[in-house]
Amino acid sequence: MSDSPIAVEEHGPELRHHFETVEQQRNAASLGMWLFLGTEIMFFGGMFCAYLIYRMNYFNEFAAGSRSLDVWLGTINTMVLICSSLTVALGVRAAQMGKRTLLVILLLTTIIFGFAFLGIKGIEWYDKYKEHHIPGTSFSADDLVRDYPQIHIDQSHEQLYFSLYFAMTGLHALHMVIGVGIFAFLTFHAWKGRYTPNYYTPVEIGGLYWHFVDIVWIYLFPLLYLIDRRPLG
Amino acid sequence: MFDSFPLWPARASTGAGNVDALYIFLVLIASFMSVAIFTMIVIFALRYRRRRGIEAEQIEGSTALEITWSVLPLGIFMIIFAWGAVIYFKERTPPRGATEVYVVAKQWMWKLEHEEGQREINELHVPVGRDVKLIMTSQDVIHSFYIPAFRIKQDVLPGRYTTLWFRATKPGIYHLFCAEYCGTQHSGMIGQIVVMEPTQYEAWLSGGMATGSLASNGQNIFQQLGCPTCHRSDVQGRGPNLVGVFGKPVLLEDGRTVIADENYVRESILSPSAKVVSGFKPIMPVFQGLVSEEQLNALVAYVKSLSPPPGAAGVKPREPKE
Amino acid sequence: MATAAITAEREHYLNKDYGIRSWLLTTDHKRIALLYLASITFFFFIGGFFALLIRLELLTPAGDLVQADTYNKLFTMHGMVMVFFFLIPSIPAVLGNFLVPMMIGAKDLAFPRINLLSWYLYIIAGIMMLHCIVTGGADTGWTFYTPFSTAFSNTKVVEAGLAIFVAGFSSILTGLNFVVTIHRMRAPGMTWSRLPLFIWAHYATSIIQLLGTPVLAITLVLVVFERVFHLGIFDPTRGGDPLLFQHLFWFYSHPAVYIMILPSMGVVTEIIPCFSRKRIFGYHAVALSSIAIAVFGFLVWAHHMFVAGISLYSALIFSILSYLVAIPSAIKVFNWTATLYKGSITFSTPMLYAFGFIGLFTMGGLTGLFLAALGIDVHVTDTYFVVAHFHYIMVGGAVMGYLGGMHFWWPKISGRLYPEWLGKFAALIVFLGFNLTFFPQFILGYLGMPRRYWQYPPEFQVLNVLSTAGSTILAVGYVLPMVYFLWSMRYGRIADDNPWGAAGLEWKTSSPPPTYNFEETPEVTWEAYNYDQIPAPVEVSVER
Amino acid sequence: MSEHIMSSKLYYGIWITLMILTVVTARVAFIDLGPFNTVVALVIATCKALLVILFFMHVKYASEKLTKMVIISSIFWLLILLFLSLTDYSTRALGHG
Repeated sequence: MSDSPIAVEEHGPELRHHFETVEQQRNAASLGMWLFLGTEIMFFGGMFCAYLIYRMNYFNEFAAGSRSLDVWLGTINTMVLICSSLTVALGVRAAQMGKRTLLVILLLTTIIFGFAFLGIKGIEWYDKYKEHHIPGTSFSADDLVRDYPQIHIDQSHEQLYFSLYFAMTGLHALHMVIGVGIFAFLTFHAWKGRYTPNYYTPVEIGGLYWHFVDIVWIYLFPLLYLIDRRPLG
Repeated sequence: MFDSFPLWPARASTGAGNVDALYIFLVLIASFMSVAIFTMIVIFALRYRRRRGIEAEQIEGSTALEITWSVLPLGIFMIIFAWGAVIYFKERTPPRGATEVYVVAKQWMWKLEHEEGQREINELHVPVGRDVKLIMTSQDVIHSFYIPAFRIKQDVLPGRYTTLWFRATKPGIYHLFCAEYCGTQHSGMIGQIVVMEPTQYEAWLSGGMATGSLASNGQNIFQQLGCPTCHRSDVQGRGPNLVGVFGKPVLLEDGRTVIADENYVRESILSPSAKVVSGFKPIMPVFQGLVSEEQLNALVAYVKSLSPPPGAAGVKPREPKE
Repeated sequence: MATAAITAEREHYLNKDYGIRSWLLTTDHKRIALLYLASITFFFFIGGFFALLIRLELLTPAGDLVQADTYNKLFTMHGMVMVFFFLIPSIPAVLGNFLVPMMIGAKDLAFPRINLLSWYLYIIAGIMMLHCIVTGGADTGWTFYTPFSTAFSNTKVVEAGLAIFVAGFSSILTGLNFVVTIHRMRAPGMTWSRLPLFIWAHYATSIIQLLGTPVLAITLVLVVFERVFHLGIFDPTRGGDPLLFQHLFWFYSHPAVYIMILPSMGVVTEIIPCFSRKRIFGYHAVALSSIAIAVFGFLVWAHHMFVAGISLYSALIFSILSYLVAIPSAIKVFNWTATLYKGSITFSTPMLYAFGFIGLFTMGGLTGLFLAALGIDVHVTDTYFVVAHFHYIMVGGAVMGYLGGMHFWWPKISGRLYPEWLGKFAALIVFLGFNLTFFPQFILGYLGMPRRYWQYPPEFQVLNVLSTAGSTILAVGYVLPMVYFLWSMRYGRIADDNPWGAAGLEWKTSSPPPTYNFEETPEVTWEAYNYDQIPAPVEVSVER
Repeated sequence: MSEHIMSSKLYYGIWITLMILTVVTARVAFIDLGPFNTVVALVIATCKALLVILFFMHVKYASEKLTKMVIISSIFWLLILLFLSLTDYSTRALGHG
């Protein structure tokens, strides 16, 4: 790669040969990540569309399904993600200021928060499994019919709620897993000292991804857990 | 004239002519446009082909032209849109008092049942000059009921009713196709529409082995399932009195209002808690999986028979035109 | 042929490195373009083979050549392979990859490694698709309509869905790379209004790829979830709406048609000014119409569903919006035609393809008006009329443009010229074969022959025979260019840097270009299509 | 452009606001506001998302217009999907088959 015909200026090893300046390279990377997040909005958007339509049609079943989720675990998980977003934002700041140890610590904390989120999510899924709320042949919403006699529930429609619940939280969790992977990569390179105040683009765009996954959850939480928590008349 | 090489199928319903008229209009427009563009290209290509010593003349463009050739086509398009929309609106608005035929599609056959109780498979007998409304549903995947000679087509969906209507104008036998890909024998899911003179049709109707009208079958099923315990026809029981309900707006418990159409009746049988009528408790059991599509059709026909459309009693009065 | 050996070997992207490794690990956009060229050509012939089998089966009314199941798999695999493994990547991933950086004066795409990654994703998807085909294939139609695809088909739907999911990511990454490159990597002086319209077309295409493809991806994921994990989002027995699938599917798959046709329009917009020796008529109108197509293209999807059971009111809205998207397409056709006026026109092979494109695209577009008209759509949707219509757009339009572009830039890509007379001959064959294949299908459709029919009533036979006859001619037309392109790589005449006397930065570098495209970063001081400043090549005029 | 370093105090402030909003949204859901429960939940979620986008993702201080364009157009496209789908679903009950 050293035989680039155009060596316009002196630059560090992090500048890839086809860019003219570090500035151009960083802007390109950041724009690329934002565009990718745009596609992610549409990816989740397909499910939000399904959610919106079924929620309109089957509000009772959605309300009952929502009540069966553990709202406190959901709240705690939202807080866990918000904390992780904070550590990411502080991490980017540490990278900007060249504080290597702090950066590594913050990245590691983020990963721990990520695992905490996934762990709590796992507990919730396991509860659903025990309650036979996983759509399919063994699905049963008898408990919901029993617990919420005031709500008229059609058990087959109830499956739609849980199908969407598992699809949305499942794909969100998959994004979390990928995020944890990305952050493990970042931690490793941060540990190696690759990131300097002049070059921390990977931390920055990895952070953008993490914040986006957080935002998706910020919407999933009220849409799935808080559909109708009003006291039953 | 085009017997050996036809350009369109037989024109055998009141709607077919309208569709063909728009089609011919569009063919003319499309031909005019393509011929105009092709001629221009050919003329320019020949007139301005490269010659020694003659340079091309640089032209920047013209906003006036751009606006002209955006707005003019848009005007024409709006005419086409409006024309097509009118046809579509007619096609999707069944006239009151149409004879009803229930259609159940399954891989890979059409099951049809007349109001009078006649059942047919892959074949539909209809009289000339009478409005026929098809109320269709599918037992499995999506199918599509397509009669080229009538220029009509409607997808048939599992889990709900879709409707289609026509008035045949010419006796004959016409193709019935499944137009939505539905699996292995999709191309075998074909049949015929037999359009008959009204007298022949009456003869055919009385010659069948019908076991009572669809509505009376429905009434039997209604009794067997124990529906009258709650849905009483004299007073309001624990369930709503169904007399005169069909086709009217219904106030629901959650404040919404829906029209009691075929789909509403269907949903109310299969999933009663979905749209509970205001003032009633959701105590009706779910019949999803307990009644077949045919029984469901009979029940819907029965509920409809409790609300006869005004002026539609007895034989349909209109005479065929041709 | 001896000249080739004598020429001193100038270093360029083709001879810089040798060996499989230097290709499979390359990050040079030009080499990746060639990797794509080889792979999409492979899939084109697979899809074409299926098409020929379909046409052969339809030679007779009875289902006699293959079984019904096999036939269903044939048209399914034909559709999936052609749409997702040929048409979508065709011009963007080959010509776009090769030309986008060069046309804007950049050394490479913004993310060369992601570019290579998207080729690998494509190849992984391709292998999954091939595996799916070899182990039995899917029979859902390329449209995957539920509940047939989720609950009734017992073929390899999951494999096909996942293959397309992965291919979708490849497409997204290509689009992402283009948008970033066009925003960030333009050479000094290359302003937005100096960009070649090919770039504008690719920019618009990339927007669709970025914002449409993820919706298809999630839709297919939900179908896979429904088959594998028994989630029931589209399952009518649980209250799910099969039409929801169609809404989500067409939200991508209608704009996907513009992913195929927009780059083709971009190619034609380069060819016509070059061989008319003129600036394009109405630069800004053509540029904006590309963007307008990309935006309006997302507002019309449910015109695929007029008989599917959507509400009457929704159908009216989508019908009127569908006419909106026809306007920018019409603007383009008018501007191309106007560009010819007072030009200095030569009939070289790319120009013949461009003429063919305008003709076939015009017919495809005009028949689109039929389908957007609600009353007619009810009769002709799901018949051969639709089949003919979208083949006029996707094969008559997109593939003609692709071939035109391949001929136009082949000297740049390979540094060689193909035999001009063979090129013209092939263009003619393709045009005639295409019309013979697909024009009869318009009539068939209006007569009422439904699509995806393995056997059909005998009265439709004559037109089907014509169509099948045309398809064999068309096949010859497609094999020919591949043969003489391959031949020319070794034996073709050496091409000048700018054999057509074309405007555009890609013609200002050598043929084939060096690894980083330009010896030094160009500075643009001229408008696009400045044909008044570029002398016409002597050679072309001498030839005829 | 993205070199603007924000103070860590600001980050902590945003973080505390987000935590409070989370508790608020969870609590408010248990109070009967009629049809406004959903509205309140979505407004709070949108506020939280905006805080994250503007501050944690540096859109407010450090980003150029293009980033905002990307965000706005993605959301616009999502609205196209939702809105045009709803033209079908919200009018089906009006009849005409």
